Amino acid sequence: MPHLVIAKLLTKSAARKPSTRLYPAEKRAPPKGARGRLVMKQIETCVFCGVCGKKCPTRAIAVKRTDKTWELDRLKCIVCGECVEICPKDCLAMEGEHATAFVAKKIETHVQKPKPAASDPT
Amino acid sequence: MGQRTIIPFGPQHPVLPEPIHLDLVMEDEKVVEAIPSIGFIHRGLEKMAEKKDFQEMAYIAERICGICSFIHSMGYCQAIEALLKLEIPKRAEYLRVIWSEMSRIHSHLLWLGLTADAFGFESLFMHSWRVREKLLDLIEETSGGRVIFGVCKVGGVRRDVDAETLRRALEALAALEAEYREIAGVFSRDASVKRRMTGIGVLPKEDARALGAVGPTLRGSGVAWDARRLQYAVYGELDWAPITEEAGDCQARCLVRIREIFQSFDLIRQAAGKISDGPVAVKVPGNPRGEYFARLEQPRGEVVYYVKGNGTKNLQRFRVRTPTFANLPPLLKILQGCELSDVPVIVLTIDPCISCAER
Amino acid sequence: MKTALLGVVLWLIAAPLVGGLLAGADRILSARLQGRVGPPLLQPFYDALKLWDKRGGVVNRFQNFYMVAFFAFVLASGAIFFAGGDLLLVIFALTLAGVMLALGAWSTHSPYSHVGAEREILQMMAYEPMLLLAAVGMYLAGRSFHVNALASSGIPLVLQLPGVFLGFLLILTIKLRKSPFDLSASHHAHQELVRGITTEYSGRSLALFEIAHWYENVLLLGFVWLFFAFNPALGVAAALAVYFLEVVVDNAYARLTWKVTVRAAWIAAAILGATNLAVVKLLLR
Amino acid sequence: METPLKAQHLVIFLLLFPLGPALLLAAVRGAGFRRLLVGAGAAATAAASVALAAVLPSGETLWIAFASPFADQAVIVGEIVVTLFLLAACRRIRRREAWIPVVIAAQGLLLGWAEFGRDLPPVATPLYVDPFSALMAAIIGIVGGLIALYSPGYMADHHRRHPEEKDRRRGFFFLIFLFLSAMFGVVFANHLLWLYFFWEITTLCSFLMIGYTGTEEATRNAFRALGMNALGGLAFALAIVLAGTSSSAPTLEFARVAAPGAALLPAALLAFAGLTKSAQLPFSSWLLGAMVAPTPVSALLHSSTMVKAGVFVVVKLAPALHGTRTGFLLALVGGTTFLAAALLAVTQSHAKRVLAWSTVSNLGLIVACAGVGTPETLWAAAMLILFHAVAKALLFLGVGAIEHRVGSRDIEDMGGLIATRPRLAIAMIVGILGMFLAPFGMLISKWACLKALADHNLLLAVLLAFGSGPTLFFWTKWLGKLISVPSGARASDDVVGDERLALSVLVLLTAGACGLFPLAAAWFVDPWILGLFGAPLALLTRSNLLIMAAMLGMLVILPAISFLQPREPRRVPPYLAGANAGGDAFTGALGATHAVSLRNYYLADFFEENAIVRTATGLALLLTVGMLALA
Amino acid sequence: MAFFKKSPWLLHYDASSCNGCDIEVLACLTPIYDVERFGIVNTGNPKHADILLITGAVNVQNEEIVRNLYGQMPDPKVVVAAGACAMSGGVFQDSYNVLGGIDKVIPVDVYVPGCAVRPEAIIDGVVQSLAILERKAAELKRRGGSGEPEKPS
Ligand code: SF4
Ligand code: SF4
Ligand code: SF4
Ligand code: SF4
Ligand code: SF4
Ligand code: SF4
Ligand code: SF4
Repeated sequence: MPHLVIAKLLTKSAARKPSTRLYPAEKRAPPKGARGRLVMKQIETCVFCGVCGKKCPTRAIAVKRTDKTWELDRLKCIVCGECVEICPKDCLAMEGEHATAFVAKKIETHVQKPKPAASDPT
Repeated sequence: MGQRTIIPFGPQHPVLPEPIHLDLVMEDEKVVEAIPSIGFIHRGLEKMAEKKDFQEMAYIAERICGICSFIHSMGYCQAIEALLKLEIPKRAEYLRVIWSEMSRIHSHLLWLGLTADAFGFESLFMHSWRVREKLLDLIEETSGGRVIFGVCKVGGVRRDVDAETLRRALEALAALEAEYREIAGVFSRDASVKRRMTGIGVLPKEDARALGAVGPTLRGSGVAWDARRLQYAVYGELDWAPITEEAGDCQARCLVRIREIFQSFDLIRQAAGKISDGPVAVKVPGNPRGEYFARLEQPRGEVVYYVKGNGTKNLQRFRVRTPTFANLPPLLKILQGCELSDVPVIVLTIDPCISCAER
Repeated sequence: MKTALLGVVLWLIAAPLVGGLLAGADRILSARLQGRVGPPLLQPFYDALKLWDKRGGVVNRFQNFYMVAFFAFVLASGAIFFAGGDLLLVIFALTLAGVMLALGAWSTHSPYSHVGAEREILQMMAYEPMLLLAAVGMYLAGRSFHVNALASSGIPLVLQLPGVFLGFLLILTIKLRKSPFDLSASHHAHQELVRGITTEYSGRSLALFEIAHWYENVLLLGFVWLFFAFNPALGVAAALAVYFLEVVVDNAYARLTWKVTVRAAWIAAAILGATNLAVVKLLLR
Repeated sequence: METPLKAQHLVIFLLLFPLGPALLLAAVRGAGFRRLLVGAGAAATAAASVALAAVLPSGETLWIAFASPFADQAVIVGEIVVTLFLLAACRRIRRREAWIPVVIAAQGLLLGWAEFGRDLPPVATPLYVDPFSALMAAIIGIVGGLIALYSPGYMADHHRRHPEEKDRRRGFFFLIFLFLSAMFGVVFANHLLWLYFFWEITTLCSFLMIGYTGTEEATRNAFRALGMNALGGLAFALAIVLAGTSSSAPTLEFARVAAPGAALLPAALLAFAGLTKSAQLPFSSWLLGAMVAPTPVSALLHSSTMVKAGVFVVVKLAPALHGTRTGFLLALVGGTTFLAAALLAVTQSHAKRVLAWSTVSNLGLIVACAGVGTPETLWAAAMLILFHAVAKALLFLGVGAIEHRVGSRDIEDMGGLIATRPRLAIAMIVGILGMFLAPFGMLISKWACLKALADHNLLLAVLLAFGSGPTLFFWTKWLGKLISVPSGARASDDVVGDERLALSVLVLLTAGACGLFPLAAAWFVDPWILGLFGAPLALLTRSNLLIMAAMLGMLVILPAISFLQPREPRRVPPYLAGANAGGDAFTGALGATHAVSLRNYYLADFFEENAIVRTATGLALLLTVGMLALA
Repeated sequence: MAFFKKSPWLLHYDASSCNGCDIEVLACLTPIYDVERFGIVNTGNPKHADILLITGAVNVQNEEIVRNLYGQMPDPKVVVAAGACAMSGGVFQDSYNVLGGIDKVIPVDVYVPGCAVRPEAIIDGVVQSLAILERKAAELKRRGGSGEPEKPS
């Protein structure tokens, strides 16, 4: 029976540069369309309809129309992108970069600045 | 006669990627009895279907398991689509088949690595996974996720793969296949590997049938059954036949998977050659009503999804009969009388995935 | 006497440094063979120093004693060796050390340690004959059981004892805890035994185990050197070459079962070892 | 030939004195008086044997003329009585074993012819003592005495546990002391007829003791022992016929004065007798069967002394066998036995069977040494006899004591003994360490052996190398069992009374023998070798002694250091794959809670008992036949 | 004393995950990510580990096991929860059999988001945990070498 069948592969590997990606020293750009992390791209255009929150399979998003806040609990988000697809105002985006680890739990809150009183009396 | 040795094998055990417990009753190193205990990954998924929107449920179905994740979502969607009498676009069907087969390759490569590790061949594990990473890159490029693809939805798929990406993927696959060939050679020819697998954990053909084995476990015992023969999606339009081995031992199960990887490469090429242009999804009309069984071939064997809808957006019942679940009785049979050092190898050759077995 | 003392002091101080560096080199080479970068060269030292600072726990009061004893006897056996002492005593002291290690695992009454201990002594049973025959072979070829006499005899032991040398390489794989014979405590995590013999050790006693293992490796390479001692520089080169050969072998084999291990080692002793001895005895004397 | 009065008297005292307690013990019933008598008898015997060792002029052999004219007649009458007794005992024999009385009768006839039918010159000095004999006598006196001391308590307990058995303790103690007397006879006899007489008495004692409990199994095993020993006896008788001619008296001297090779046949026959008595393959089975006897009997007859009579005689023959092909084959019988018995010991979990196989194995090593017969190997043989006697007696008595506390002789039931019965466990540990580990006793001898064999008999060196692996295996796993501590193990009833005394002294002796063996070597063995070969032997160089002492010292100091640790380390439960359920229990399959349960390895399907027994017995039989044929 | 940072040994436990995160943890060990670069070894034995890396939501049956494993690790030690499930129960948070994130059972030091969590993210998480490990080691040192036995919870 043949022994050391793997020897060729081993020597080749030893002779070549290791295939390791040296993260975090070298970062690789994620491919287009990769689902890395959900971000609130533009809170300004959000209309606080709450569909994103309703469609989110893990209820990671809480939308408060009254305070004009949009909150994301990243602990819950499964990066599915459902909310991004559903948002009628295209406020949300899925970035290729992954979200980094964190030590303290917190809710990411985005508040819409009160719009300059567009006095349109209709 | 004094006592016997009982080894608590798991739930936390380095050779078990997932928690499961076996009481291994041993004499010297011979396992005279293996008594399992499960439930460490039971997440009550099927019950959740009663509370979740059936479309949202596709995400949860995908997370029945993160290894055959794609096929789980695909099976679930097929079942719902059947209830809805929904014809999905051809292009979507082809993409589903391509992703299915990618999923199979990644799963089998993963398995090869873990098996190598189970018999202490660390470098072989490393190289199997090194090659697998290249496939994961392709998966990420085409679907957006590495292991949770997140592309299947009721009515089709969530994203298209443009022609350019597909072409590059095919090229990359060809290179990958060449690298894989080397690894396959080690598994099928190396003397020490053979020593750890030939004649170990023999499951005779009759037992394989009688105990309800599925997938490579069944085919490794010489039974030519593969659920893809049911011709779901576009498998009917592709040229292939189930792969079998006769010996029924660990080596046979391993060889089945080794050859299936080559077959999957081929299926992807065939599908990419035949794929037609068009939309990748259709609109979902209404809510599901009625019952349906969808049967698909996962890397580990045949999986069955049972869905029952009552016309609301929540399913009334969702059941999954997973391959590992079906392969457990044969496993317990072949564990009896083996050596302790063969336990991990034998356990791995049914490619156990507790995650879907327990849901 | 003075050189003996020097040998002992050198052994005590330099061996762990050399052993640790070798272990580091082993890990890097293994990684490269696997297409990885691997840890820094000094990683084994970092590991040991870290373990030293951990708050280890014990299952019972006695277990640490056995580990200390293991450590001490490894040191003792090397001391005899590098003082130029009697090879058989070196082997006996090393055996004593191995027994202590196994007993430590036994004392914890823990399933994985227990299996590790049983396998450890299975391994010892496997390699003991070949080890003793190697000593006897050196005696036949070199006319002495004493390391200093053998080393200074100028006799190319390896040329007279090629079979013994090969047999020794085989059991060296067992002793170095390398695949295909790493049964009782593998440095890879994915083993059916968890950590086998060291499962219940943590903190300092685990550090002791690691350091003792470095010492042991240097001692074993000392044996290899002895085969080539007629040319000391060649001996060092040969020892290093053998070590790296073992690393490659470690990466090129599946782990075999205890039955295969015992059989292989005994057959090697019976065929390679004993035949070589007979030839030496008949032809050279 | 001048004989210092004292040593001569001591020899005769040792020969005759034990008969006193023997007869008294046969008469008394009272337990208290019996204990007293046994104690006094044992003490006196031991003291006399020590005194003998002390007064014997260093390195000399004393030839002792026995003045009484009745002595020879008494021996002849004794022989006739023993033979008739044995024949009478054979009444109850089964058909298949009908050959046994035939052999015994043949022995008797041969002897009768030798004594009456031929004209042998008288033996001037029927007794003698040399340093080796003195060492052996000291072993018998001290170890035998201790075992005797241990017995009353053990036997009382034994009968409490087995009320169904007939109480034959009077006979038992009679036999113990009779046996001691006979052993001294074997050690001191120069006259072959005398030697034969004592030899037969030990056979008789062994036969009766094995059958002590009177069960069917015991009776069967007793006859098996008798049969094999009778074969040896027949060979012995033949040897006497051949050794004694009209010109030379039948004494053991033939072995040392004759030119090597000249007296080969009688020597080979005597060696054959020795092989049967010391249960070498192919005759080992009787010793295993003998384990049905009460434990003190196993300790005294079947490990530390009687079986040593066999190897003792073989060692004495070494000069005649040295360098001959017969000697070579004899050594191989020993080597084969050493290896095969060690393998067999691995497969046993019954403590007494392990001890029995290890005894056979060690005796094999001694026979091998004797067969080679160089100064170094004889040195090793003598040291082996010493270490083995002390450590094995300790182990047997320890197992007996454990049996009465734990209720089992299975090694698997001795788990955690170090926590539950620390004193007993320490006794066992010392015994086991003495049996196989550096720098202790047996290992020194092995070390010496290996060195000698490398020069003189490579094949044996290889056998020795192979045998040491399994030896290590079975002792270590036993040790491991003793020290494996289940959580929550509490100390409970430990040793008491006479048992404790005997065990403690044996522990000290074993430890002493291990620590002070150079003294034993210097006092007894080196002078003896010097006397035999006319050249000194310097095996124990100072540097090696230093190393051994250092190792021993480490073993003593290390525990001290590690128990002096300033703080108690944190306690954690054992690793149970996360399924811990308190202490060392875990939640197993189907939710059941198990305590950790561990069994040692016995490799029964690797070292197949039957196959090994068959092969080794066949091989040994061939070798034995060859040994006789070549003589 | 900076050696904790240089030699973090980890124990991975799957407290009821979908395998997605687990295989990514394994992928970290393999050539492309090769965390051995940082001295990380996957020990498989709590008694040798410094970092407990948990994936998956804790289900009822795993509660005790997670506690056992954590309790058997020698101090200093840190816990990293990897993946949405381990952080909060993720997609399974509504199930009757799932308790939720790991911090329902044992204290968690670092949270690593993702579903499945990417190998790069795991590396980030482990690197963050090392600072905490060092801090705990220093703390332990300051409390005196007594290392008073911490009760296995
Ligand atoms: S975007 Fe649609 S759902 Fe949201 S507030 Fe406007 S109309 Fe309502
Ligand atoms: S990406 Fe998915 S899980 Fe995350 S917030 Fe959006 S919908 Fe919810
Ligand atoms: S769906 Fe878009 S617009 Fe509506 S609340 Fe969410 S982010 Fe705002
Ligand atoms: S898997 Fe079992 S426990 Fe879970 S929901 Fe289904 S039947 Fe119930
Ligand atoms: S639970 Fe389902 S798969 Fe299991 S036995 Fe019942 S019907 Fe069959
Ligand atoms: S079979 Fe295994 S890999 Fe496939 S879905 Fe089930 S658990 Fe996952
Ligand atoms: S976080 Fe996602 S990928 Fe990870 S275990 Fe949970 S469901 Fe699976």
